[in-house]
Amino acid sequence: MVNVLDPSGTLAAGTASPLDDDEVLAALRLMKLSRAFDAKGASLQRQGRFGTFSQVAGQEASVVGSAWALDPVRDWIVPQYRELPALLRHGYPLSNFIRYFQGNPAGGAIPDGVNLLPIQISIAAQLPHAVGLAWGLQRQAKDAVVLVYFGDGASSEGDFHEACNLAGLVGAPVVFFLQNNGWAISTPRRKQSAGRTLAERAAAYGFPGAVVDGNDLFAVYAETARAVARARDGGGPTLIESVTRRLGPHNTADDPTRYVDPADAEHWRALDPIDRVERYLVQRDAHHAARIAAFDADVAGEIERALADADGGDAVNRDQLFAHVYADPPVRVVRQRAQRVLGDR
Amino acid sequence: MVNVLDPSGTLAAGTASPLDDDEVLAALRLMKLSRAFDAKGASLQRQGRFGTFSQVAGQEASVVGSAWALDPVRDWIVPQYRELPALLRHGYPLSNFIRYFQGNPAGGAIPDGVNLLPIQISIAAQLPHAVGLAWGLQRQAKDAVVLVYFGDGASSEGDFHEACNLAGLVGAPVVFFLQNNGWAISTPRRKQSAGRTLAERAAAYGFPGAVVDGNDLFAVYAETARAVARARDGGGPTLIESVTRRLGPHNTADDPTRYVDPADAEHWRALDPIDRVERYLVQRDAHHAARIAAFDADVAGEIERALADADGGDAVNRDQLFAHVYADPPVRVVRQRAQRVLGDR
Amino acid sequence: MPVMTMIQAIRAGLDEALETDPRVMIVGEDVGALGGVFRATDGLQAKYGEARVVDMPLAEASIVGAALGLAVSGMRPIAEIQFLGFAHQAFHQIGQQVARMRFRSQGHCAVPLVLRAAFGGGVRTPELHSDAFEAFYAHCPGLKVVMPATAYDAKGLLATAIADPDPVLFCEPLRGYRLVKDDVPDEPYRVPFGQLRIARAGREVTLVAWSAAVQLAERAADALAAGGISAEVLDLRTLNPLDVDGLAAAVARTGRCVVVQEAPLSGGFGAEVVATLVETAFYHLQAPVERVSAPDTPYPLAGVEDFYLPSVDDVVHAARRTLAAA
Amino acid sequence: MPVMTMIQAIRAGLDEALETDPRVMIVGEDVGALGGVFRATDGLQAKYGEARVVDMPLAEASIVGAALGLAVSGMRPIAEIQFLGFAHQAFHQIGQQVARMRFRSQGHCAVPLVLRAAFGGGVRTPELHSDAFEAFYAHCPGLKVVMPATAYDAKGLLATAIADPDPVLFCEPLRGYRLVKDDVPDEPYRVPFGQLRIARAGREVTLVAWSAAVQLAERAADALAAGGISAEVLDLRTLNPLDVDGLAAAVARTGRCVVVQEAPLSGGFGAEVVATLVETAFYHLQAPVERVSAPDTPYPLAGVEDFYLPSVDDVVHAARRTLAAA
Ligand SMILES: Cc1ncc(C[n+]2csc(CCOP(=O)(O)OP(=O)(O)O)c2C)c(N)n1
Ligand SMILES: Cc1ncc(C[n+]2csc(CCOP(=O)(O)OP(=O)(O)O)c2C)c(N)n1
Ligand SMILES: [Mg+2]
Ligand SMILES: [Mg+2]
Repeated sequence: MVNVLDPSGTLAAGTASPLDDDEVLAALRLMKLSRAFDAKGASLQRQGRFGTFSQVAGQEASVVGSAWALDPVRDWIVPQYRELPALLRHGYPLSNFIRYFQGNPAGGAIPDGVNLLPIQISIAAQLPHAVGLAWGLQRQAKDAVVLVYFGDGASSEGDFHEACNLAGLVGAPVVFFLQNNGWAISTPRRKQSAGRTLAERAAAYGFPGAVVDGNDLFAVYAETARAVARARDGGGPTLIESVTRRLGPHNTADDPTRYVDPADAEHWRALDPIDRVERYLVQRDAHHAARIAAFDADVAGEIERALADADGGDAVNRDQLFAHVYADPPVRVVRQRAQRVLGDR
Repeated sequence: MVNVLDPSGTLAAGTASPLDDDEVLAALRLMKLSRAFDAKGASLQRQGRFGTFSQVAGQEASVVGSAWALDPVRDWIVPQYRELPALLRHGYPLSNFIRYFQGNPAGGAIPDGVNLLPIQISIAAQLPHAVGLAWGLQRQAKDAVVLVYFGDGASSEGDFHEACNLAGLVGAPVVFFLQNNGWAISTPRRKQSAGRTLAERAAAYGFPGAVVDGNDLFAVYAETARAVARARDGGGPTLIESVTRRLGPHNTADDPTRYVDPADAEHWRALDPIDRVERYLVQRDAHHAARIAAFDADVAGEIERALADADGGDAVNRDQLFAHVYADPPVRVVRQRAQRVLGDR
Repeated sequence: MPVMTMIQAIRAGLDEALETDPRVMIVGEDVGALGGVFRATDGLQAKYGEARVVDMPLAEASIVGAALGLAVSGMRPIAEIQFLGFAHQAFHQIGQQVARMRFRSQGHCAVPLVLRAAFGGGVRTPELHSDAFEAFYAHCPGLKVVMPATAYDAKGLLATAIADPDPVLFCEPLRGYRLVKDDVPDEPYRVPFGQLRIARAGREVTLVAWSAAVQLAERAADALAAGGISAEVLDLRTLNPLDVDGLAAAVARTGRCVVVQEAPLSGGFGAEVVATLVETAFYHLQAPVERVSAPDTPYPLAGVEDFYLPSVDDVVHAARRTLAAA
Repeated sequence: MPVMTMIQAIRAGLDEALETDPRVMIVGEDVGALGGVFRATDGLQAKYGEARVVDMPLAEASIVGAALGLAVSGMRPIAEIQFLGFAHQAFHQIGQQVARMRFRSQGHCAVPLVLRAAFGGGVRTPELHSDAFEAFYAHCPGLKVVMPATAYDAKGLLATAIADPDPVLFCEPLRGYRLVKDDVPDEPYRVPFGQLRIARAGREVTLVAWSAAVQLAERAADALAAGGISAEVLDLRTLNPLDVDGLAAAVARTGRCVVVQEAPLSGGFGAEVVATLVETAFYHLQAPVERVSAPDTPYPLAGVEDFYLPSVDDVVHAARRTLAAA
């Protein structure tokens, strides 16, 4: 398992940080924003002001480290649903994310120039999309790499196999980024596959696989950057298994006390990916402590502004059922809209 | 690649035949029956007396060697569609096979006590069935092994992945027997996957994989017998990739001249799996030559009898649309039958 | 007789099946320690063990395909598909394999398999969780499709499904899981397939529904009653077998009919109901049979689902239109 | 104007698209050197290269899913599914992903994708190759469903499908591939979606059909004409969009209607046609609209498919019944 930064925040012997301090600070801020949003969203959800959503907590190094290896201007992200900070870094507005989870279709809108596919709910269905997208961009000489997120659960779906197999054949510039967070809802990794690792499947598709410590920002970043560079150079796909753990429930409707062993949870809490980066930075330079301390208020402010933006947007309306279904809607749909939106009975 | 008998009919250094001469003769007879039926079926098909079917030619060692490793009384076969001699050895009547390909639903009937699932047309869909069947038999302490046939094309389907992954998890007594015959219709093996072999996928599912020379009856038999024994002893699944080549068209509707390189076809014709066994037997004992010579007339007779049986069976009729759809048909279906079969308009 | 919610009735039915028949197994995603995302299997793994209540990997085609194999081997699998929308991943296994195995083997391989799936709207789920996709399955010969609307029927139809020698898709309305409550006997009983239920008797107009739309139709009948109109509510209970005669007889009595479906209009099962009535009760129809449904657009995000789903008002308006006609 | 078979017209349409638009790509099983199992892509790989006409691995979900990605990237993929029955393996990609991507991304990700699939009976294929599964797709909001019956329409509708900014399922009748022949212009043209074709004008009864059933209806109209009955034949051409007004107007003229579908009765698209007519032409109907279809049983082996498929006789009888009515 690739490891750079150990839990005490010390670089492993013979390794160097792949990022300079300013970048590490920026990544840390994003990780903290994500953690703060998890808490805010859960509290809004309990108040009935937010829908069911999946928190990132515990996986911030995995998500941020991988997204950091991409160039948002050229590269694409194809998400599952647990990668908020990656979407933000890539340019998706937090207020849209909020609107989406408030149940407002407008939240699904991806601004022009933001290279994202929508959040995916149907597990693993995004994997072939990512392969086709990468293949098509390559065909058009677009110099773009596609990174697709998915989980240990998703790796059991047929779509995983078909997507990997096709990617190997066409040499698509795609990085399969598997977040093995230990669980698919209540199903533990050991009930998901009898294979020793999930990354070892890659070899049989004709491309490399790697296992990284998913709670190690540097290891995730470095390994993903290597895969992105290979893809950009025409070297084809890579499968990265990022071994991490979600610290919270599957989503806000879940009750993990039914299936999580408290000792295991305790073990992983001690490996918190955010603490590790903070320790590293403070060990490098005691002055960083103050900047880090300022992040809390800073991200809280950003979240409040995004919430205000979201709340200030247009209210939901009946027309949203009909917008963006077809470029050129069938007459029957036009009439259904007329009845429902314009009130013609 | 596991190899026992070389193309000249000589045992490789340090190997022994896993079958005694009487068994080898019986296996050879079945291989010859299959080859003769291929020719007969194609000729009937040209006369319009037989439907589209897929010949075995070139793959007889692969099919017969694997089936020979099973005990028809206890074990099950879950076929694809190109395994006639395996079905016959397992107890499926040739006359049923003929009726099926004449388009008579009655041909699909599997006699009681014959441990077979029907021929599968939807590529790879039989793989999860085999896993469930093996798992269920094991749960009922039935001491049965399930062998499932499929092709290199089938190995690309999502069902392959899901079935292997599940089999590894539950430790099902199943042998995945992959006939890599070089083609999926016109799609060559190299366009099916960028993996070096297909068998190497097994390791990542937590069970062994092996590549055998599929034109070598002894290698196929020995490797399958090993996998069957392991499954029977609770050792779980095995994936066997049998590397062989179909010598004819994909099926009687196909035109392989559009995509087969004649030099490649020539190469594989020289590796004919039947010739190899004949050479071996005659080298062992010149007296075998006479018994082998008698097979031709013998199998021709068997085919004629089966054709006569098939033709002597009941003609197709409208009631066959309705029989065996439901144990207890819905009233609408009962009335549709009444209209169509009994003529109530 | 105890009052149970629908989910309690289903759990009781599963428990009874595991208790009385050692061949019964439950397979599905998160059915074990979690007890299923809706708790339909709560406590069953603890009671019957990991070998009989099995957490499966996240792969619907193999859940259904392996269940077929289990059924052929002699077991009586009950497979849970977490949401009907994710049965799409197994569509080839359901429509072509499970539904046709008896036919393809000419009776040799029966598939006594129950596929349970939660479905339908109104509970603010994430995308793709709420569609009412029953029409796809009602067009698959060989597959029975069961749509209980009450807790009593849920337990009784589930028992019939488990006893059926053929495959059954058993669709459970998300909206009814906790909201619908009624009397459910503790002892075993079966509700037969193919017999509709008159959920409420009435004289002037017939409202036809199934699953969660039955309660919608009942609320519409209340509203109509308040306006002096007597509406009858039919609960189809099973789409295949369809109670063709019961349907024709009931609509013949009123001559006016509204079919209520949660799915988008075009190609929904409501069309089948209308076409069937045209074949069986045409000369009794005094007005066009109306369909009330969702529009022909995808199920939207939760914030607008109330606009999307058919409403009491929609049903009332449609019923009034049929009464005003000719 | 040259006479072409339907398969020739389709090939010409594909050739034209590859020729005129560099974004067009063909992906599918055996579309390369073999030219597809029906030769729809014969010679196209040789002409346009392996990068534009791509033999895909045997995996339908990834053919469709990757085609979605190609479309989003800016390409114009045309994906061939060898037989519509094998689109089941990709059902989750078609109904939930391809059909809804525009909606889910609020217009950001359009999916200009054509899925071509051969389907339907009467040519003695192996099991599972012949079912007429169009009804499933006509119930998927966001997906257009096109069912040409003539060579002219095949080329013209294909051009419209390729130009459409949204995904289109283009179903090609196996029976028509070589049997149906008509005049097809060499130059580009488009046949619009949502406009039915009056395949044969008539006054007394309307026969509604699509795809290969159109020719069946035409033969039935011949037989009826021989008996002195004037039957009109409508070819729906596209199921989504459905020409609701054209249908209503045509049936209003005769007051009697028979809908012919190749699929099993229950839940087939014929039910939608009947229900639509009830909504739009009820007061013109002088007799129950009849449906002629296959029975509610699986497509059988080739030896009995002629018993299974609707016949000219079935259509004639149904038409006579509607004329005898009331
Ligand atoms: C095809 C499909 N099947 C089932 C579900 C229900 N479901 C939602 S999330 C989930 C678990 C996903 O696990 P994993 O891929 O490991 O991602 P994680 O939630 O752990 O990030 C399941 C089963 C679904 N959304 N889609
Ligand atoms: C799901 C599905 N997709 C496509 C087809 C059409 N088809 C029939 S056979 C075949 C090739 C199968 O290749 P392989 O698995 O290697 O078996 P082989 O014919 O070589 O023995 C294809 C694509 C099918 N029958 N089922
Ligand atoms: Mg996970
Ligand atoms: Mg092959």
